[in-house]
Amino acid sequence: MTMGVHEIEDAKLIFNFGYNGADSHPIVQRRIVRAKQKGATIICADPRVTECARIADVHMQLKGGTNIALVNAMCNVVYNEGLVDQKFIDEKTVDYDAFVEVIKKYTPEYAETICHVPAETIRKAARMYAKAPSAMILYGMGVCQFGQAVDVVKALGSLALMTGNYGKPASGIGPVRGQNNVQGACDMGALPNNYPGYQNVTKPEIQEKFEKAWGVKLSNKVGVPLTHVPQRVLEEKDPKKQLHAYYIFGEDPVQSDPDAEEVREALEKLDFVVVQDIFMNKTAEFADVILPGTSWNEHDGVYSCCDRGFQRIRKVLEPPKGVKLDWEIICEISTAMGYKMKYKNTEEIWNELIDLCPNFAGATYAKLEKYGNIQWPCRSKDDSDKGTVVLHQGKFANPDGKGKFYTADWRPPQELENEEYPLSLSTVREVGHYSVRTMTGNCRTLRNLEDEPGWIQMNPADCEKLGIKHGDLVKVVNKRGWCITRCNATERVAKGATYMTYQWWIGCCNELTIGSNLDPVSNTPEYKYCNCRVEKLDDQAKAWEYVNTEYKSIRERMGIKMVGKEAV
Amino acid sequence: MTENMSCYVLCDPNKCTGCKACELACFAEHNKENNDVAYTVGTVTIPVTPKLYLTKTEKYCMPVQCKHCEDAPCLNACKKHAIYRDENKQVIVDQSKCIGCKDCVMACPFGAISILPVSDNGAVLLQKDKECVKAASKCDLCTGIEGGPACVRVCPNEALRLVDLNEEQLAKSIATANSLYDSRLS
Amino acid sequence: MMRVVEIDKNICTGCRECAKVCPAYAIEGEQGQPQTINVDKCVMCGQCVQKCKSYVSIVSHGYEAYEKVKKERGIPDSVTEPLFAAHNVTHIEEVKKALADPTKVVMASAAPAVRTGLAEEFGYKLGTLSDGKMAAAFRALGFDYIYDVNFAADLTIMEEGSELIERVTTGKGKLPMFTSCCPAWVTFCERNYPELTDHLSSCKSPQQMQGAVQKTFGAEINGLKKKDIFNVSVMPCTCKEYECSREEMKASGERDIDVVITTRELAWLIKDAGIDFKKLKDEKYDNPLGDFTGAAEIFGVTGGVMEAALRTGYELITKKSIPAVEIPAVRGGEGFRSADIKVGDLTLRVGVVSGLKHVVQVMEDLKAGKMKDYHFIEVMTCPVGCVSGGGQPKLLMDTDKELAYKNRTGITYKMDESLPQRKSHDNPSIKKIYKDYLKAPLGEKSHHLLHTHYVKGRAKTIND
Amino acid sequence: MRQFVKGNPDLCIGCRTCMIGCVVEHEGRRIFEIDPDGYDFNPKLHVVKTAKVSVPVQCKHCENPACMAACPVGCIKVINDAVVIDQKECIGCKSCMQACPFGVIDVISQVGTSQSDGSKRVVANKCDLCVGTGNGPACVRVCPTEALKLVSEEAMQESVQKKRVATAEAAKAIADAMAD
Repeated sequence: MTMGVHEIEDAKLIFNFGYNGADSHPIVQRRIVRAKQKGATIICADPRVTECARIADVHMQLKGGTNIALVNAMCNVVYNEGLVDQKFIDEKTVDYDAFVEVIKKYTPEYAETICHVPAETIRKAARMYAKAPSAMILYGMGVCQFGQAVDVVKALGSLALMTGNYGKPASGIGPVRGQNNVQGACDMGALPNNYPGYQNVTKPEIQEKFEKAWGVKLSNKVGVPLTHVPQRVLEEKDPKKQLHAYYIFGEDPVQSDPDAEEVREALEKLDFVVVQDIFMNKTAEFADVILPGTSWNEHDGVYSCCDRGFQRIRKVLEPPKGVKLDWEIICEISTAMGYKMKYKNTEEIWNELIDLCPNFAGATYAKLEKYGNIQWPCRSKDDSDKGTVVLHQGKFANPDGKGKFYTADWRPPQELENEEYPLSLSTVREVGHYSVRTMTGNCRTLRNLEDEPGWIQMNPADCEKLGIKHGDLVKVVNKRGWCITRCNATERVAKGATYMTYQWWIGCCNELTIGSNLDPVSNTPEYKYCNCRVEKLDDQAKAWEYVNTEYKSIRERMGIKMVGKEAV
Repeated sequence: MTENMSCYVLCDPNKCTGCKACELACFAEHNKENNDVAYTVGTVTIPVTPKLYLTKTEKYCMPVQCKHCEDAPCLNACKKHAIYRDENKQVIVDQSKCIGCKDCVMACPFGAISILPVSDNGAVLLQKDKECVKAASKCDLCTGIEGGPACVRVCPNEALRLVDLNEEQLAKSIATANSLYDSRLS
Repeated sequence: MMRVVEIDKNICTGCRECAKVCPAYAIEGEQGQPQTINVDKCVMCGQCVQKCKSYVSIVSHGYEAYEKVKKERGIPDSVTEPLFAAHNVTHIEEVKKALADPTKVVMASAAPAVRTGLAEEFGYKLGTLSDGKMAAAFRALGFDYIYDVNFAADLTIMEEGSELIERVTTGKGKLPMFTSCCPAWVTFCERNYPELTDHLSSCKSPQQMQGAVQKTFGAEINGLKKKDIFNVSVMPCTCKEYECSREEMKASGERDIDVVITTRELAWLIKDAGIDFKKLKDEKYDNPLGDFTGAAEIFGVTGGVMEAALRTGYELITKKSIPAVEIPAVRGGEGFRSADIKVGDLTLRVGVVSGLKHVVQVMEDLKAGKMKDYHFIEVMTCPVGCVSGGGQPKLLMDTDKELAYKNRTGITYKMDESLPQRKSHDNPSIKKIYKDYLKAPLGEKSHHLLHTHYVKGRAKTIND
Repeated sequence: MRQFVKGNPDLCIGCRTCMIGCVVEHEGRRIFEIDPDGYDFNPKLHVVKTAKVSVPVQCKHCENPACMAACPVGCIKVINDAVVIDQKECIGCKSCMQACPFGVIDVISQVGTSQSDGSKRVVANKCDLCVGTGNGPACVRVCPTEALKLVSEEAMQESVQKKRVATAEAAKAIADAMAD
């Protein structure tokens, strides 16, 4: 994020694109609501009537998988109506002309044929955005989880560039990232191509720095992205390149990765699987070794917020007997494998990290303690460096200091609706359950709110056509797989589109999603678009029996104690 | 031409002194039949429950009462259908159906409704638990009462006026037409 | 200081409608702010009490406020009617206490106008006569003697008529002579025209005459000690409570009238005792101090005292029967009217003032020497006399006022017509009291019991 | 006038924290400690989502409650000025549910109870304004967006009074315009 999350409240205009804060991050949505209460204009682009769409001044209910056409059209309006910040473009950006060449084609009328958003609505939104004294773009997985994702991010960035919406308060562009501390994982270097602090593994001077610090030889090769794992297990013929062991830490790829069948196959085939987690989950069922970890309130550490803000977390509960802290486990494994890794506490680890990462260098424990939250870059240990709320002030963080325009032509999603599978399926979030259900499915009150087998959101007209009612169990199927879930008939979704959340064991939509259409840059799969068919289940009682039996059997397999009504 | 519109009583705060004669008269007129309220104060056996509410600001005052909105938010908000529009387009509360849910009070942008005790036969009606029955109380333009709105009749300063916009609009438009005619030569 | 009429600051909306009806310009305050009564100006007529519509409201004051105000004002729990910012101080509890006290002999006497309004408080039509029901109500309430101020009204005519004749025929005393039965007027005159108080008749008001007679003659004929007698007077008037408390009003040695309540408070008393007024059968007043003539009854309306005085005066002067008992020339409504009445060889020029505001011009003219032809002037503070008094039933809607005044006045004259005697000197009990006790009008006993003097410039406070 | 909790759809984000807050308040902390299925999860308010609104709906605490009038056993009572169902006395007849025009009464089965035939007791359930807890309505306290407000009689009157003053001001403007 180029801004701070707290700045959302002060925004004059929020352009919320493919981001459903109310379900993903209620605490961020609260800021959006407050901004609205304080008079902010809200533009929302989302195929569903989300909570944000509901309070938006303009809601562009676009068809799924057409993001870039819509963004290009907005840029087109801004360009054609002379709403650009020419001074900003001239002084602070590059590649404007090439960008304009692409967007010229995307008149609102043309975009309407792709996005199904009325041309006038696009114009209205574009004018509002461009004319606002300052405007902030927030986007979420509705942008990122497509085969064409990074292009859209760049296009949104270009929209902000052409209107000069960078480097000032409550402006810029903000990916409101999916999971808590996903930013921290990236900051820490849990990426195939980076050391901590976004320092590339292929750069010799970086390699040298880390070799010196750690006293070992390091590889200059980029690692395997998570989403390439099944392919590298199942399809790689070269045994040297083939993956044989898999250490999975706080993830449940069987549940969360697309095309679950393929993931399961890969896990079966792997020689050795280690899972480190706090509760049993579907991936752990394939593990050769399970290492019980500690949960968020059983250890100390630092989390990074999506706005680059470091925050300390502190232990409030003693972990159960025999459970080791995550960093202790890593140290012990490392030591056993021949590299003596030893730390006294998390502060020691943190100090090593910030000393190796110039952008984090100033964020000491002492300062985190003092200020509560420090947004990187924070380069000086001096008390006066409290971090950076707004990025790209004065000049851009690129080597030439310029903002780079870029957009691309629209590419449709890989798998479209057809006669056999006439509906589109997109994965979404629901409030209360987080990502996979490893944590929230074990929280009793949240399980009381929502439990297996989940829901498929459908337009009432589609339900009527299929003869299904709200609450009925239905079978959702496509060529990759199927699952059983409940029908949620709601006006909030458009005809022809369906939506499911991906944490449910029974109503598991990742049985259907596509694993093969990854964004070429981010390697993120196209979770937001595949086709499907919804089938009516005539024998509801039998379907319920299936759901209950299946649920019981999974829980039994995972060793979850059966009590109360389920024990009967 | 606009729809046939409902009438309402409007006060001129420049004339109103805030004496509450309107409130008292409103109460008296509406409680003659069911609560034996006669001419004098001594015949009143129940709390005074008016259907218009004297409101004072720092500089002036006036009774606030129902505008008999054409798209009445109170009527739209009432889940019990206790608020209806009569044949004269007046918005009326059927107190016998009201359950006192207060939705109409919240919906009314004018503050023209209060929830007040309901009386019959000279006594406040009680519920099972001895709490008094309460219902939305708002201007009904003295529908069915001889002489029209009591508030208008009793105001000592002639501050209240029954507004019939149908007639006033017509009169205004004719006056406008006449002035256009008069000014055509100049 | 005695409180008679008050405005409750917490309830007053500051509409100043009361100020419009106050004849004494005694109500002070900014528009929109709570008003106060300037006690140095107030004549306690209670017209503000009649006018005030600013009631204790569950909407603006809350549910508890009503009971609280009721308690503060000493109003019985049984009262359910609305309470207003302007109100008169009630003495109903003292009456209840006296009635409950076995050592007290409680005598009731009500003014003529009371019976024209009382029934309205029980749902009757405006101006329904309830003379007999009222007597029955007093009895049901436990009063020991049911007398009537109407008796004293006849007595007033005897004394005041004689005084007039004396002033006119002997030149003793100032002319024109003004009536003195309206205490608000008397107070107003004392305050604002101290140099003219000699024009006031020296007669006490009927209420005070009644009180003095009840505690003297009344004690004598009934074999009672005057200290045991408790006189309750029921009046259409709020100022009467003040009148009875004046220092001069202790002719009997005790306070002649112990407590005054208004017509409205009598209605409270009846309701409080659980008496079903509608079911009461007409009853008679006790003799002899409850006997009266039509002349007494018309005291309740403007011009009534004048008419009654003329009926008796005519016959006392001419020793002949008056040709027409009814004298329409002196009847009428609010304002000042005058008439020349032939009384034998004499032509009496009389004036009638109704509504205290109208007296100012008369008094100014008097000061300027322009009223020399006038012999006798009646002054009533309230709009159409006592039937419109401050203690009468209060109308919920002032649009009914005209009808109420008309009907109460109408029923007064109707009652006069219906009575066997219509001239005060024909009242047998009046004849008896003069024969047995007072001897003669303007005699020594009369002078002591029935006449008073005035305090020039009774100005600064109500209860000095 | 009775107080009640009012949801504001402009602020509500549909997160249902209020529902959990409600259950925790009524069941106590034990729900985190006992057998997950040994307690009732019966929120006394429900978040409703339609195309236009997201907002929790709950009892209005009517002045003349239709539910109370409809209850044949008198188990709906006014306690501390809140309309409360005494679930111990409720016979589960559903009359109140039918009578309520707002759909804010549920009929729920109670864990740990049984009838003579062994089946669980089924009783009416609705918002009781958390009477007796001394903390005020839990839903109001836990809402992250402050979308729920306890509307007190005073607040209600204040709001009505504000509207009345505004109405008076408008009338003044009309009168002034007509006087010109």
